[in-house]
Amino acid sequence: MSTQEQQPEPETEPETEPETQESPADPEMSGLASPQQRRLQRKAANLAERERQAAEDESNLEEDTVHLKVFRFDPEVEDKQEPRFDDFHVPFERGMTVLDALIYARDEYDSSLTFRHSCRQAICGSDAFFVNGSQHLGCKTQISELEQPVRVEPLPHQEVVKDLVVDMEHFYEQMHAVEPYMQQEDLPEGELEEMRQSRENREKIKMSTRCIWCAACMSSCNIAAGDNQYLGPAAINKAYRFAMDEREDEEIKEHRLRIIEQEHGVWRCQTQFSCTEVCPKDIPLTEHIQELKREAVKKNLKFW
Amino acid sequence: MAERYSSFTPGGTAWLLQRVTAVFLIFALAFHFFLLHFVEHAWEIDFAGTQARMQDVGYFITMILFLITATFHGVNGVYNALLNQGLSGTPRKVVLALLVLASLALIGQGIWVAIEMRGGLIL
Amino acid sequence: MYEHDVIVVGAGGAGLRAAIAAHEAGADVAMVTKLHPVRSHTGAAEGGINAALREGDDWELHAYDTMKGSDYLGDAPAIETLAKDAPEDTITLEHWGMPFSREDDGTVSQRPFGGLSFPRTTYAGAETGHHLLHVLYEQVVKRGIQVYDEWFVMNLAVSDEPDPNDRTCHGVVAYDVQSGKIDGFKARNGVIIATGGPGQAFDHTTNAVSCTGDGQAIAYRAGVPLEDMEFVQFHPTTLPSTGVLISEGVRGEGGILYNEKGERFMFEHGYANNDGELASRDVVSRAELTEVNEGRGVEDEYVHLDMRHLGAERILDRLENILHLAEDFEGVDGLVEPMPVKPGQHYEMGGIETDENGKTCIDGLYAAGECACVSVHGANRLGGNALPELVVFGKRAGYHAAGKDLGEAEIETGYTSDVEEETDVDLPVTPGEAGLDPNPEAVATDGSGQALDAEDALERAVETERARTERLIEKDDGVKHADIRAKLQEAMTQNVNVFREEQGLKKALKAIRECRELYQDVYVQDPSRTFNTDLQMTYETRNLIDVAETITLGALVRNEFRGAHWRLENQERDDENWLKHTLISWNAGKPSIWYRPVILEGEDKTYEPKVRSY
Amino acid sequence: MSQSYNRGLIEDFGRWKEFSAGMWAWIFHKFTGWVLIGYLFTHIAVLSSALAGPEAYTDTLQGLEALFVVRVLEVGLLAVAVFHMMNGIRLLMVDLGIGLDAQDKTFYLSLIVTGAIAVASVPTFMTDVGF
Ligand SMILES: Cc1cc2nc3c(=O)[nH]c(=O)nc-3n(C[C@H](O)[C@H](O)[C@H](O)COP(=O)(O)OP(=O)(O)OC[C@H]3O[C@@H](n4cnc5c(N)ncnc54)[C@H](O)[C@@H]3O)c2cc1C
Ligand code: HEM
Ligand code: SF4
Ligand code: F3S
Ligand code: FES
Repeated sequence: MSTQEQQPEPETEPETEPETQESPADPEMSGLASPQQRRLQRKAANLAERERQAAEDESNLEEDTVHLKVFRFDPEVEDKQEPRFDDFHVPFERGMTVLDALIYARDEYDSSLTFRHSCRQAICGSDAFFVNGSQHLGCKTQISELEQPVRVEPLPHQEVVKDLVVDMEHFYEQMHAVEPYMQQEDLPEGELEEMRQSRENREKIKMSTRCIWCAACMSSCNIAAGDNQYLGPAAINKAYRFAMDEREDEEIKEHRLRIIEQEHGVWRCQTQFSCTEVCPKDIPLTEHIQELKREAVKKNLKFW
Repeated sequence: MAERYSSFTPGGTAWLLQRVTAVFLIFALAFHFFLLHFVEHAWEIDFAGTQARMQDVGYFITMILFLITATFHGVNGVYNALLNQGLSGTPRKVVLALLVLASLALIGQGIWVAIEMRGGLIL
Repeated sequence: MYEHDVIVVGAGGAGLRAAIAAHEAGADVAMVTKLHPVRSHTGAAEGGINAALREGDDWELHAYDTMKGSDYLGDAPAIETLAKDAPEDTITLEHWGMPFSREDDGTVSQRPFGGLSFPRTTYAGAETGHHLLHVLYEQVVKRGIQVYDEWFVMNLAVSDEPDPNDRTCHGVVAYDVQSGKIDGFKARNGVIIATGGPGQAFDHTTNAVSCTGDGQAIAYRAGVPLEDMEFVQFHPTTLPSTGVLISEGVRGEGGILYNEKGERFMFEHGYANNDGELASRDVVSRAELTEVNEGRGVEDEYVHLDMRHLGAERILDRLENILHLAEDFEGVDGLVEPMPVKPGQHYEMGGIETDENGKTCIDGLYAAGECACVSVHGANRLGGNALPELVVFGKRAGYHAAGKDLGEAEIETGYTSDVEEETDVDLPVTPGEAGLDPNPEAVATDGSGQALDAEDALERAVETERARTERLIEKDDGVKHADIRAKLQEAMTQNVNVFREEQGLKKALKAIRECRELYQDVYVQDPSRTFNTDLQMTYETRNLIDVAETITLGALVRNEFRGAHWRLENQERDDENWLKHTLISWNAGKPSIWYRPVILEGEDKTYEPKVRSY
Repeated sequence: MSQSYNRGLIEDFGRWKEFSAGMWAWIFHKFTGWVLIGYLFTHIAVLSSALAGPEAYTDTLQGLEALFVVRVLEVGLLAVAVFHMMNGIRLLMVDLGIGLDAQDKTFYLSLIVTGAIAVASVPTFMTDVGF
């Protein structure tokens, strides 16, 4: 816990061209199988790194502060109308996340720094940001895993309302477009009878039900950026969650497939895997999209 | 919301054909390259050699099919890429028409050339 | 101005369920919520939802367990309603598609939980709340219920009769966070408050940053009493830097608690010689804090929870989620090092006083969920009993507000002259006053003492809020809300924590008073109208001050040890004097404390207070 | 919202260093696909010299083959075709849901195979070319 003097005061700096910024280590390039495995490995590396750092220099003040570069924009405040990056130097504490650092910067230096956040435990999905060039949940990203300065920007491909806050309306519309609710009308007799579902089937849909609507996937998808009407990985995953649930009848599934195989549906996906890479809940999005493509083809072949 | 998306468009057909043609192209392209660059050598190709190969019905048909599938695959790929970039409305119809015309022209020209190489339409 | 039959404030489990019910009963419903519904803190619940579904179990057992767990401070009619309605409401969730964990025959799974005599905690993995929240939101989407999301409710529009029992609620005033617009929402039938808990009154909590007790504060200032606020549950295993919850499952699987010296203190220092780490939540929390207070804590702050001896395989199999939490939020790898843990605020048992139909003493004003106190949890909530509370009482409130007949309520609400009134404890400062602003009340008045009609009441409430906001934004210099909040949280965490003693509680009251005074000079630094979270948090801080005060007042007057409430001065449960609820009324800024006896007579049996031992 | 700020595509290609394997694969596949269809049109055009008679055809082809650039371009074409084919196979596997977890590895594999075949083909392609 560091208690030394901080050097506060955000200095303002014109927005730098993205081309000129330093590239952080690219964890995606490590070539490990699943995000889970990758995380475990990163974790091991980081532990070693932390220990080395701690041993190396306990007293160095520089080491103990985090340098944040935060995107600022406010349509109403004169000197923020032109987007810019502000620098904050926040004292580092063990276990500090990007969100912790932002909260510190806001509460201590600049109350007008604006971002969404709530649960601080990766479940509310409000704080997906663009951190050092890729989508992360602020509360789930350890500062110690990032290269400094830590650049925090709002999610790409969404309109910026203010600072790190983006307009989520379009994302919600896409989520709603896949009729995201159980449509089974034919319920078992008896007041306290549940619908039956096999363990295997629950297992099959389990990952897809973990989505927290953070929109990181949508923001990372290049296709969604080009085609605004593309349903996007999260909505398709939502459709998958129901289409694969055996509690709904076959006709309902067909209806669901018709929704996702429309023009701006699954066929748009070019299997870029960016969505799968960034999903904080490790949902195998590309796999789900691909499975739906095959289901749709199968359904169409039946008609031929 | 939902109703905006409810019109049924069998986008799956084009997608599936793109894959099917790809599978065929794997073999056709490999065969083509292998034959004309490694077995025969490109710099030794002359009309006589081409004609000899084209006389073979199987080869002739394979090449025509190769041409058609490659054209479909390539043009459909280009069209899709443009759609993904948000091409829509009238421009989209225009582009589609142009691409179809270009493909037909390419296939027509290709078949004509092939027949010519073969030395006429004698089977 | 917007107008609907029923306005639901808050879109967590309770709010969503209420909206669906009101819609089913034919009302035109709208939800006004400061977060998009799926961001609500219900999503964080892990363990499960209690319901007597199976052969061998029945609602009476559930009611009995709950009553015992409440340390006999729950009201029997409320507890029995919960136990009776929970099975059907849980199955309804299943029918709506909730992905519950399953048995081999395809029926929903249930697991044992602390304090339950039958494994009746129905669960969906370790993320039951997440699924519950999303399933309810899906139903709201299906029904096309209007949701005003990112609208912060600032106040209620309540008429101005001198006796709160005569008042009527006409709607709410809310602030559109995106655009900065302040507007009124008129409710023809009723307003349902479902704003969740006030965990942010403490600086170390499992609750979200948005859990600021807004609903409790605005209802309180409108004249509704807050009930049993002193009962705050602290969870023994939360991560020190963030307060993220490490599930009881770790100890269930065999995780061990160590102090700095490496002693297994639960046994070695004799806190729980039988159950050790698996003693109940309050016992373990107290043990941990004692260790830290006596200088045996790690870094003087926390203790270690070690699960390494379980072996990587077993941990990965059953506690994988915990590894992610410890890694992501504390930067600790549970496979190679022990995890730091300390007690953290977890749940507020008390809240807005309501009856079994969710109704408060003000006409047209309802409350449900964690912000309400029916009371089912009494002095201590059993794990897995909050989620059924959300759906059971959320639904009832929704129905009732929409005009459906649910029968006469057995629980009384509101101050009546025949209840016991007493405040013989001497308070170090006068609570309440040192007004936070010139117009401290939520009730709308034109000064004549006459009731206003709905439109006028709303209009006036909107004007008041606009003026207040204007003042806050225009003010150029002063105190930042963050500093006040930090001071408040520190005082609460220091003094109104797991251990409570008279001196500390009085210190806290003084600190709260200082916060009130500081708040008179509060200002909003951010001049923008667009997404001004500075302004929103300034409002929230004010709500926290009022709610924190009620918690502290309740804790100060209740000189006994019951459930989650421990007092140095009297470490016994005192059924003779204290089988009663603490109620605090705002009284236009002059809080008064009064009591109402607990109802122990159930439908066909009376619950006899017994010693609570497990 | 009218007053919100659209950052356009600033993050697209400016961020190329942060692109992940799947993204690169997509870009390369696109690029190679376009080159191939472009080549197909050219190719048919060149072959059309057959319509002008056998000599024209032989002369055109051999004339082109005599050029050093054409040989270099041919190696490039081979590389492009091989990559498109290898990655195409990878994509077909992805479509079938096979080996999704290894999608980045298979992309690197496609690159390596492409490189190897292109290099190995140089001697054959460069035989007998005048400078
Ligand atoms: C980590 C954790 C684990 C838990 N595990 C369990 C468990 O296993 N089983 C169990 O039964 N219980 C559990 N609980 C308790 C239970 O989850 C909560 O008590 C319950 O979810 C509260 O739900 P709610 O609907 O009352 O409030 P919330 O879900 O908190 O929702 C509050 C809503 O009100 C809105 N709101 C708040 N203020 C305003 C305002 N001023 N204006 C407009 N809108 C506003 C918010 O936007 C939000 O939508 C757990 C709690 C926590 C923190
Ligand atoms: C060797 C065998 C080939 C295979 C296995 C193959 C495979 C594929 C696949 C699977 C796609 C679809 C990518 C997607 O939609 O996600 C594709 C796209 C494409 N292919 Fe091929 N292909 C082959 C040969 C060719 C040939 C010979 C041409 C040129 C005529 C060609 C041109 C294209 C084009 C233009 C695209 C679209 C690229 C884009 O997305 O912009 N392909 N190929
Ligand atoms: S799928 Fe993953 S990345 Fe996308 S919104 Fe859901 S949780 Fe976020
Ligand atoms: S990033 Fe986009 S292209 Fe498909 S695999 Fe994911 S949706
Ligand atoms: S704060 Fe809730 S997901 Fe990060």
